Amino acid sequence: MTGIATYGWSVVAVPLVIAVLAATAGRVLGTRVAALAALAPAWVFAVGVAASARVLAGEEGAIASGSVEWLGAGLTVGWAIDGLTALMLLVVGLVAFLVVVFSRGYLGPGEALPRYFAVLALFTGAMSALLVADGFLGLFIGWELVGVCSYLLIGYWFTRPEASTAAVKAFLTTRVGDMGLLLALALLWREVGDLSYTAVFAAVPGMEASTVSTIGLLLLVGAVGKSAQFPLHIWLPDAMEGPTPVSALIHAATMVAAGVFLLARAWPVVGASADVQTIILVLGGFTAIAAAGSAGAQRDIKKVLAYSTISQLGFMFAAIGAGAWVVAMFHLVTHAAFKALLFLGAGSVIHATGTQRLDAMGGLLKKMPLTAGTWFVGAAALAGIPPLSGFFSKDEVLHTVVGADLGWGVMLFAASTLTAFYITRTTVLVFFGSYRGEGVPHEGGWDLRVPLVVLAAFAAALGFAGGPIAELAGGHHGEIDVLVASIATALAVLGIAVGAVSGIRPKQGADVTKLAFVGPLRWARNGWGFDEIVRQTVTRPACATARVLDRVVDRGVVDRSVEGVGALARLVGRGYSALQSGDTQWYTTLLGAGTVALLALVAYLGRGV
Amino acid sequence: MNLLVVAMLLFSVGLYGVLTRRDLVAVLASIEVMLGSATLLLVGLGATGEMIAGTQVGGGTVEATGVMIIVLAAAEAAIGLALVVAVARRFRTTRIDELTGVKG
Amino acid sequence: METVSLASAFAPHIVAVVGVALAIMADAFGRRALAVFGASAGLAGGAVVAGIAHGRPAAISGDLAVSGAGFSVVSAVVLGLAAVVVIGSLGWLRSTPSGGGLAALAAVVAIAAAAIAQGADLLVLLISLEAMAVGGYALVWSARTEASTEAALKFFVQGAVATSLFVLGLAILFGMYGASTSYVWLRAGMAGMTAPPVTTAFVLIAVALAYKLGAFPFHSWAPDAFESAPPHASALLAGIPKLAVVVALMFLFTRAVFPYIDPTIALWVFGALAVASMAFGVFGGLAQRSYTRMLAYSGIAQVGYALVAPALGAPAMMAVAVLLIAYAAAAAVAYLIAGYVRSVRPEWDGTIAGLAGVGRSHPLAGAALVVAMFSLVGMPLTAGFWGKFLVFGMAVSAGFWWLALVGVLASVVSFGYYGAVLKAAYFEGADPGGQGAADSPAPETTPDVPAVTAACVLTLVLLGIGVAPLFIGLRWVATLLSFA
Amino acid sequence: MLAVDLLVAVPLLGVAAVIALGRGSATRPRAIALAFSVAFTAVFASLASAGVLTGTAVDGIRLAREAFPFWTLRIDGLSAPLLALTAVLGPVAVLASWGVREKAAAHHALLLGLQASIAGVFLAADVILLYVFWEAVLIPMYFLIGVWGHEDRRHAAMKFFIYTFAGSAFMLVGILTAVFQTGHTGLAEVLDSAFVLGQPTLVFWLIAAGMLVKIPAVPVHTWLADAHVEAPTAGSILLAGVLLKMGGYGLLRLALPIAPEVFEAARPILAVLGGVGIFYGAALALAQTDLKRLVALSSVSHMGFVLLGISAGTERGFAAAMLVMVSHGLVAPLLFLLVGQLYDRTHTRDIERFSGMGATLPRWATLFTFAALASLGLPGLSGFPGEFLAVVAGFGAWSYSIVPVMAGLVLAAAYNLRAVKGTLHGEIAEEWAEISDISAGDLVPAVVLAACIVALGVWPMFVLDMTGDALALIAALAGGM
Repeated sequence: MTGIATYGWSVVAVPLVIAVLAATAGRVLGTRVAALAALAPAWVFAVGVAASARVLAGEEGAIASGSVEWLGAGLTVGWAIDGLTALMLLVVGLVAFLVVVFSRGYLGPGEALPRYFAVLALFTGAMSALLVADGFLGLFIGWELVGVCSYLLIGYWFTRPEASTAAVKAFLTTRVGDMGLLLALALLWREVGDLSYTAVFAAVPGMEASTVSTIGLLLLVGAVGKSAQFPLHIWLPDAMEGPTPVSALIHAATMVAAGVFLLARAWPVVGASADVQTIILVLGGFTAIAAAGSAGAQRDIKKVLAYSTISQLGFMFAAIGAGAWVVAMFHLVTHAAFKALLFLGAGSVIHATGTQRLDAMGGLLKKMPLTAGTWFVGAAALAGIPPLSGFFSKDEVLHTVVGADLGWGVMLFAASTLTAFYITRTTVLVFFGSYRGEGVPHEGGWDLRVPLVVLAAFAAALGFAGGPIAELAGGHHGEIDVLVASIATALAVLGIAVGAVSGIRPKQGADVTKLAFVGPLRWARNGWGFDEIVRQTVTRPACATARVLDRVVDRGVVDRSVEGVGALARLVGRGYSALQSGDTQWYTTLLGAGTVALLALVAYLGRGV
Repeated sequence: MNLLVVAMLLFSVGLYGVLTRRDLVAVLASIEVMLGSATLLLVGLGATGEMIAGTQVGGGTVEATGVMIIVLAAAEAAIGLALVVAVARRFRTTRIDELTGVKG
Repeated sequence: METVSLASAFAPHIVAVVGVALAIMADAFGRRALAVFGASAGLAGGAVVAGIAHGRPAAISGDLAVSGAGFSVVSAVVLGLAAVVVIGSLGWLRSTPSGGGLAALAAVVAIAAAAIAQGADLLVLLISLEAMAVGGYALVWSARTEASTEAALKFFVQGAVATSLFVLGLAILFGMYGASTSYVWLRAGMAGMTAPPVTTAFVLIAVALAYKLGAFPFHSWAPDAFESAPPHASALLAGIPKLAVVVALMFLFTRAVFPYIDPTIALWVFGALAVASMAFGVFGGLAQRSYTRMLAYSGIAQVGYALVAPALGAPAMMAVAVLLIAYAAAAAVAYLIAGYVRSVRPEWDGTIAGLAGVGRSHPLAGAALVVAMFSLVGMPLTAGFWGKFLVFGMAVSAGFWWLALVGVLASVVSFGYYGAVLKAAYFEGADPGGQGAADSPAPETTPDVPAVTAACVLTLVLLGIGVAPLFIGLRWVATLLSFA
Repeated sequence: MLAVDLLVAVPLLGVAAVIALGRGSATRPRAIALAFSVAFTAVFASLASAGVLTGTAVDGIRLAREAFPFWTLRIDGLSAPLLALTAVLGPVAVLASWGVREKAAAHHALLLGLQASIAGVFLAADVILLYVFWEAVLIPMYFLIGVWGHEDRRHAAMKFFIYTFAGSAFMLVGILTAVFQTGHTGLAEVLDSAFVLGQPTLVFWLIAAGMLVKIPAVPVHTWLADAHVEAPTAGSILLAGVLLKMGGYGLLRLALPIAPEVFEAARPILAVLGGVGIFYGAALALAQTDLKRLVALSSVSHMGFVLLGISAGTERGFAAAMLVMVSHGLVAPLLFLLVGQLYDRTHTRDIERFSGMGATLPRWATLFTFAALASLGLPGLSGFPGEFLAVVAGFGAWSYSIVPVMAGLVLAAAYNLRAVKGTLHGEIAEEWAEISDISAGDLVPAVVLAACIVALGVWPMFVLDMTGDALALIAALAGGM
């Protein structure tokens, strides 16, 4: 059974084949296309399990690999499975599988299912490619492909202009980050002449410090884009236009975590530069607290979760910045479980209520007890309540960050408190009080419920798997820091208390616009206005520049000068033509003058003779 | 050398006539003057022996050439006059400066 | 150079003259078609006789004419082209009162041109030029319109002045240096001198010949004449005389009489004329609306390309012969098509725009037009390419790459008007579906079948000369058109 | 091998066959043309047995050198990928003009003539023959644009012809200099004795000028947009697919080897031209509202990568250039094909007028999205390997100076996605609610191209296997490695 890990490339090939099948034969299969698509993550999970088993059984390094020359001398593409990859394959396979199942119920039969599931399968393959790549080139290929799957799925409901815009925004923003990664690859190629991890990591000690820092920084740019860290985080809240299961898979559990994975994977490079680590810590810490603040001000359930994701990814970055990439991976895994759970829970709620607006929900505890129960597990895990998974992983993050930089540690404590606050506020708004929406919400079918339960189990229990996870990731699991854990838990309780209070809506008729905190609230809700800043300083100038280049420079100057040459030639011709006045004597004069001119020319030339 | 000067003067007079006289017949006459001046130069040079180089091979070559040119000039005048007549018939004028219908 | 008998040198001309005599007799009996056939047959026969002589090395006969090798080939081409043009004018000549006489006249022009190409004596050259000129005046006049009368007269006045200049140059040379007007004696007499009289004569004769070519600034007659003359006459007058005169000019200036003159003088005189003609011709052509007038302007530019050759010296003689053979054939096609269009579209105002849709309604004429225009531009696959290739190649190999660049760029500009013809013929016009039907009701007109047939024959020649070298190289050109 | 000569001969026979048998019929010409263009593909495929796909050089039949000095044809690693491209695009172009009924015989004869000329350009191993084919390409293209083009076709045809002809004029003088100074016309002989050239700098730039216009490099690119916009679909396909490639091919085939030391000095200039082209073309594409013009200007951007790759002066850079050329030769035709199909249904190319076509034309929309993704350089599709390699090679040569190129890549994503968003996304436009999706017949050429795009994206070594040896030789000349 564990032998299937030997065919590691199949985690890419199988989903791709399934994607093609789903796309071409999907119309025939009807809703059964979901079953076909589910095979893709199932296979990935199976390979993940097999590989994990072998790693945990004590196999060192890459347990299986292969590569092929793909782009001329030295530029190979290959695959290799080690513990880190296996761990990620487990996460991706499991979450993707559950999301496929959930999607089956979430999307009605009237939807463009072949397209949806084909892209989902494609995403599974692309994400696996990113994970199993044995070098930066393969990683980059997967990196770009998951990006395009994200684009296609955010824009799944393409007739909605917002969805289309969000999709383009997501792709373009991450593409900016991707350019950093691309440049890192180019630089690595120049410095090392090989893009495989082993070669690069072996070469790092021999490189100049500044080069290592540059590479690290460029990798960071890529990671920041993909993992929605400041300042390239702006696409993720908009990406919530996509179907909710997609958000769970791509924009919570897996793809957005790819940045963290990249930094963990490239640790020999990233870890070799203290400067880069400091930057990562600062970026992560800042993102964690700023996004947590924004999350608390949202009115849309998915936006809350989106900002929460940004914030949690910030935690992971901070951990990496503090030098503890194993801890980051631990938090990545637990976060994948509880955030996917929360998203699917939100999906269940949205499916039932037909809205994402928090003020149109409420009181769903009684109407949807299963959803509510699993949500509570996820929310508590996110808030860091022991003994749920989030408690353990966040404790380790806080512990390492405090150890690295007390200031940012304090910031993260604050972010952690805010986390407890906003998730409690959301929980109260959704599940408590009375129902403010339309219709009669009720639980969905088995395909909606089963994934919730499974994920809830993982979200609850994963905290105790810290040892194996760390072992898979290739590091060691630390002990619980009782002091940090106590403070964090106390703060979480404080956050929950405030959140619970704030979740209780003001009485009907109260004029909320007069309240002092409305202004800052709106500011926070709009991502601290950063979106607008980007629009004014990047998007608009870029479009305006393009227009100016087109209208003024290209049509106005370059092309006009070309056409002008033609017009000028014609003008000259008309002038010549005017010489032909029809007057014979003028013609003859010309003849005579020409003769005289030539005589003069010859006389001038012959003057020396 | 005087011969050269005389011929050039005559030629210039002819050319001046072609360029300035408005009447076609006068233009024709001026052309004849130009041709005549050239012939004069030729024959004169041959006769006065102002040759710089070369040897006289058999007398009369220059004169024969001169006669040929005079015949040529006559033929030229003939077709010229024919054209002038045609112009006169069609345009009812023999003024050269009124013939500017074709241009551009 | 060897010598052969004078009769042998002039044999092609004599054969052709027999045709002229036949034509005049037939015309006297009112048999216009027979006259045309006679003139054409005489020319064709002359071409064959000249062609036979090409295998001989160039030889001077009686100090009067040069024959053999390239000289005979040029004569053959001149006479052969004229034969095709004359037979192609059959339709027009039959319907013209003095058609038979005009055929004879056309033949005389061609014979004179052939004599020009073979002249080795200034007097022979002068008389041939005059004969050609007189025929030319008459042919221009033969349209019998106001415009053609006016153009003929202007042509004549300027021509007479140019002749005077020639005679003056001749007088100086002959009177001061020669015992004879023959090139052989003149060269011996000058014995390599570059005294002012020599250079003065050089310029005077060059101007006279440049006038015949229509080089700027001695070009003024050309647009008027070629526009106003009957297109069939222009077909003959546009290219054939240029070919003959340029060969004569090359022989005279670079080999026979002035080879010792300072090469910079030849370079500057002819280079200046070349550049000026190109510049004037191409830009002037852009401004034209009349098709035939545009062709006349473009001819000035073509002369500009040709005059690059004498600036370079004797080695370029073969190149310029190819250039002008191609030009003569292409120009003949272009004018013949004008004659054809006039017959099928009597309402045609002679403008380029008026050619709208011709390519669609008359595919054969259109195809001929396409090939002719591309050949005139100098596009590969047509004869025009090789002419420019060789001439500009010679320029480059002599180090005058800028001269070649000017020439090539002028060709680019020239597409502005040549392409405009194609644009009109193919891109413009009413819906192609109804065009043929809408065009046909013009009962009293008969299409000028001979013209379009002749044009197509020449088109095939253009294509043949254009494509054949790709397979068999330029070796045959070099052997045919060696002037040694 | 005879097959090499057949690559020129078969389409020419096709021209004759179309004219002889297809006159007056609206449908027969296209069938004949398809048969002959497929025959071309088959002939090329037959050359695979001679090792063409692995870079083996194959000569055409050797005629007696004395009698046939110019007729020298040769396939090698540099020409093989571009001929493969021609072999793919030939049938595609015929299929794309399946609906042409007006003067169908002439249209298809011109298409085949164009194919023959282009094949000739890539096959010619003699500079004169090369120039002849180079110019011969213009003639059918001129008529295709002028007769079968859109509203402003006359001006566009003239502009196309004169502009590119002007470029070739410089090239002709350069070639003349090379021929008349070396005394040879055979490519190999000319290059072998290129050291005798008196003014190599002049020769290089004269020849390069022709190539740069063809590629086209900014600022001599403005013929391209007009020509593309006005050309009929088949014309655009061949124009973008193979005509532009003549420029890059010519640089590597002729300009560089004839004066390697000048090339070395010219590299920075080429790099700047390439970089500017990438950015400028992309920015212009972003600002377009005419879908076809957008695609046309994206070509300027893509071909900038060709220049960038070449400017690196290394084998890897040249390989990048070749990959980009082949890829762009597949992607741009697909886009033009699709835009043409949309135009056939809506008679407009204005992005602003489209909305929600993804729902109206699902099949078309899928392909268009695919093509846009290929155009923006998505890995797995053909655009990525070349552009990636160009960046890698460019960085190797120019270091951080190529960062503006990165902006071009972002812009590439922007204009492609904007095109997708503008046409496919949004609420369904009532104006177009009734139009029908593309037919199976329309799908065939598109799917052929899409399959090639995927194949090349997955396995770029297909091209690199062909080019390896040839590029190594050129790189050795250029002094790179």
